[in-house]
Amino acid sequence: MKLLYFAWLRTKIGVSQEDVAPPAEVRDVASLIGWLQTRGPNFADALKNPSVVRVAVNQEYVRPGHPLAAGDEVALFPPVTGG
Amino acid sequence: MKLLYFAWLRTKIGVSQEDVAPPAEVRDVASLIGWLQTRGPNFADALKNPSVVRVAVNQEYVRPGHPLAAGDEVALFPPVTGG
Amino acid sequence: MAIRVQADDFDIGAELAALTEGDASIGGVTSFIGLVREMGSGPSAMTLEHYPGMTERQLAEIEAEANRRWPLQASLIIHRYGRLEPGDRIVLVATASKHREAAFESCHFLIDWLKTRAPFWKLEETAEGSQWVEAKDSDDAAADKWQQR
Amino acid sequence: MAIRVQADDFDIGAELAALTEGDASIGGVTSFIGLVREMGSGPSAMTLEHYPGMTERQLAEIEAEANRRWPLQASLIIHRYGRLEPGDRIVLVATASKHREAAFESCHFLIDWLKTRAPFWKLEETAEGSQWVEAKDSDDAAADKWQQR
Repeated sequence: MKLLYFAWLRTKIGVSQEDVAPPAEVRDVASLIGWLQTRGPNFADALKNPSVVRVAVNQEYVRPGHPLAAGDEVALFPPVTGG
Repeated sequence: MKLLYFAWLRTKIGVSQEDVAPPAEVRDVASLIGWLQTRGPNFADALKNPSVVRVAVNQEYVRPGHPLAAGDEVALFPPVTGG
Repeated sequence: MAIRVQADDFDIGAELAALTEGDASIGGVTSFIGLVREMGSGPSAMTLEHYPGMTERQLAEIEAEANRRWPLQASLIIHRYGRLEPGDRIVLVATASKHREAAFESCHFLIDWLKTRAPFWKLEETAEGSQWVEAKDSDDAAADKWQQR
Repeated sequence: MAIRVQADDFDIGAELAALTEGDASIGGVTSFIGLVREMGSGPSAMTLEHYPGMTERQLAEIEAEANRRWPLQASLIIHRYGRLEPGDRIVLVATASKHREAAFESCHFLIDWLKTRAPFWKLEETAEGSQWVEAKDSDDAAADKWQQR
């Protein structure tokens, strides 16, 4: 699974992308975020308030209950501020 | 008093502008139109339906009751279709 | 604030760049370009007649009203007259503001009011000869919605 | 329909002329240009980060939605990324239609939806260092009004 981080999520976590193999109990977006929070203080800090984290799976916006598959591209980022 | 005609009012009347000295009873826009209607079949035809005639006095839109003075510039034209 | 009534075409890029030049408080520019549409059967050119003097005065009044209603950093109206062909530009209306809502609403207001107040008349060249375009009720309705605010 | 995501600036006049080129059924073009605003105390540049791939996909979806909702002859979204300074153009949105109402509404819709859906993030250079711009509730409210239609 490919993870991408943008904007302040990227700067807080300290990497822009990585390949991960989450444990089997990570079946949806919400449980992915729960697992990521345990991966270190940088992750815990960046993801401490999941309600301000937007998630896209394969470049489409999804909700926390969205199921995940091994080959997915999952992006985490704050609310957008372009335009 | 200077009179100006535009668009189909101009083509029906056959002149684009003229200087006139209406009789003393012509005191407002409505009575001016009434007097103009008597000036010939071209005027009678062009002004037969005053409700579709727009009037500007000194380049500002006015209503039929608007009073007139000798030096006024009075324009008669159909509803505008620019833009 | 600027008004221009002219026979010549205008350069959209240059006009919009000049509108915001030197004012970095502007966050958004909305513009509307009106074009001569090809009507029904084949190309039909038109001639735009106007009332010199009153045109400029009415456009300036409409622009002043927009500036009273919205906080604008800049505004521009250019309207052409004379003979125009399908695809030719007729009018450019542009407004610049700190925020996009003001730019959108004021630009929309300007073109709606211009359509019912600026003394221009279109004479279309049709297969049956020249014909004066009739005013549209939809234009009155569009202008009226700004009265109710 | 066209989408472009690029670091380079764009030529408004050329883009808008190309949009209507060869289609004389177009009566009106509405466009919106977003600019980098100078904030509070003095000039502040910014860097726009985006999500390559998803950006193009989201912009294309937004544009397709506008084309479903309004009868458009043409539409265009150009959005820049990278470092930009006050007064620089960020975004151009333009829609062309037979009638001006459709052009105005669809252009307004595009920029409102883009503001809450296109994956761009602004990093501002301030006197206290770089700072990520926070999303505005007013942008959500502006986008929401198109949901209620």
